[in-house]
Amino acid sequence: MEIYEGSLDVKMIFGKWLDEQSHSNYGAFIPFVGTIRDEDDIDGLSFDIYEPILQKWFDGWVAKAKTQGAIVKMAHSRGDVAIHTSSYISAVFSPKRRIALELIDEFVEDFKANAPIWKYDLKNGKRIYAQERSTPMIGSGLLG
Amino acid sequence: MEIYEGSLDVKMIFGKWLDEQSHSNYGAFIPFVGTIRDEDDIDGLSFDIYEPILQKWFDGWVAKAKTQGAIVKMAHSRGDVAIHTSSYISAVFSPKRRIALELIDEFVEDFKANAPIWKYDLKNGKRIYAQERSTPMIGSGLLG
Amino acid sequence: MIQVEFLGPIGHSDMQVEASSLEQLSTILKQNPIIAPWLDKSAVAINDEMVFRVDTLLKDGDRVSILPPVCGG
Amino acid sequence: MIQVEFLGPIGHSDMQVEASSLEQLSTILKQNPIIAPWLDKSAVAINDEMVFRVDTLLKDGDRVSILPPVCGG
Repeated sequence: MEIYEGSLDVKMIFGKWLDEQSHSNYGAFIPFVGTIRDEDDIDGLSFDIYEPILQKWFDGWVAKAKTQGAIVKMAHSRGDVAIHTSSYISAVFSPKRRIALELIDEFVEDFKANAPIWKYDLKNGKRIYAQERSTPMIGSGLLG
Repeated sequence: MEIYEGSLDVKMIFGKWLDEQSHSNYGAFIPFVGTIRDEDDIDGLSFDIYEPILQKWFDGWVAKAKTQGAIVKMAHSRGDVAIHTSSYISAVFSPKRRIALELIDEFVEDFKANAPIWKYDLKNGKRIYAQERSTPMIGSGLLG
Repeated sequence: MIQVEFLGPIGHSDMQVEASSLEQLSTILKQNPIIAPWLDKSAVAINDEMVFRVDTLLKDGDRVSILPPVCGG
Repeated sequence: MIQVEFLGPIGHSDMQVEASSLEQLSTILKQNPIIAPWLDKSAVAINDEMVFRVDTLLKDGDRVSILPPVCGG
């Protein structure tokens, strides 16, 4: 798991992961690259991350992928990220394509729902919590 | 659609596609990279491609993706490709992640079943048709 | 004493609280007008482990994190 | 006259054939011991368009491709 300040250097990260696994004998490699869209007049997005729980969430996925002979990777931005640049990459390497296609889908969806990361719109110099696009984590409401 | 002689330069192709779409406002980019595994004592794989029908197959996918606001890309090797190098990359760019995750899965599976490409094992200096891993295309058996 | 921290957009500094269970902590936090509206939609971790039962006990020195709705990516 | 080409691993050079439908072409190709075993599992294109009906008619100058089982990637 890799956390970077600001926009991700997508080519560098992609190349690094490829090189790391160049002789691991995985037949399928599927990265998912998330890029900030120019919409709603934003200048970009900004992210808070709570790293200790993100690391545990990620470690759970490493263990889950391992049971299928696969590995997962993840990189995410902290702080401000301009439109048309990337804030998120996750990836699956696996021996066979079917497992890779299924894992990347589950991994990305679970990430959106349960990774402890908070998103803010950057607009007119303000940092506005993206409340309506945010999802309560599993088990929310315990103290409500 | 891009056909290359021998192994794909994965980083170059990935970087080129990223650069081409750097301001297209797609929020999700998912490449699928297929790499030759070291198995069954092969030295590599070799591919024949029938390009006119592959191009039509691909054009059909371009049109299908367009109806969902997405685009697809594809690169494949012709001829010999050594183990631990890549012979196939396909990719989807789309505004939103859900469409991208679904399209890459369908696109890759349809490619495996219906792209007019023939695979051979390279083994002890011989080029042996990978008969048992090959799939009859849709509509096969018309003349049988 | 336990420490309570409010993550992401909640915008409240850490609190030191006397509470021996999450139920007690809930009662205390509901009295704070900045924090109360977040409780229905926030998840809870104790010492960085997610917890799912309100009858979970707290011990001196525990650190409780309140995690509001997330949106990574 | 039509031209028939055998793609990928079939390993047979192109043929010139007199046939006015795929049915006729099928009858001719079944007589060739190299080609016959592939017919059950091969798809067919006429002038690079996939076809799905054996009653498809052929006209002079058509080019028929025989596509054996594929495995890209």
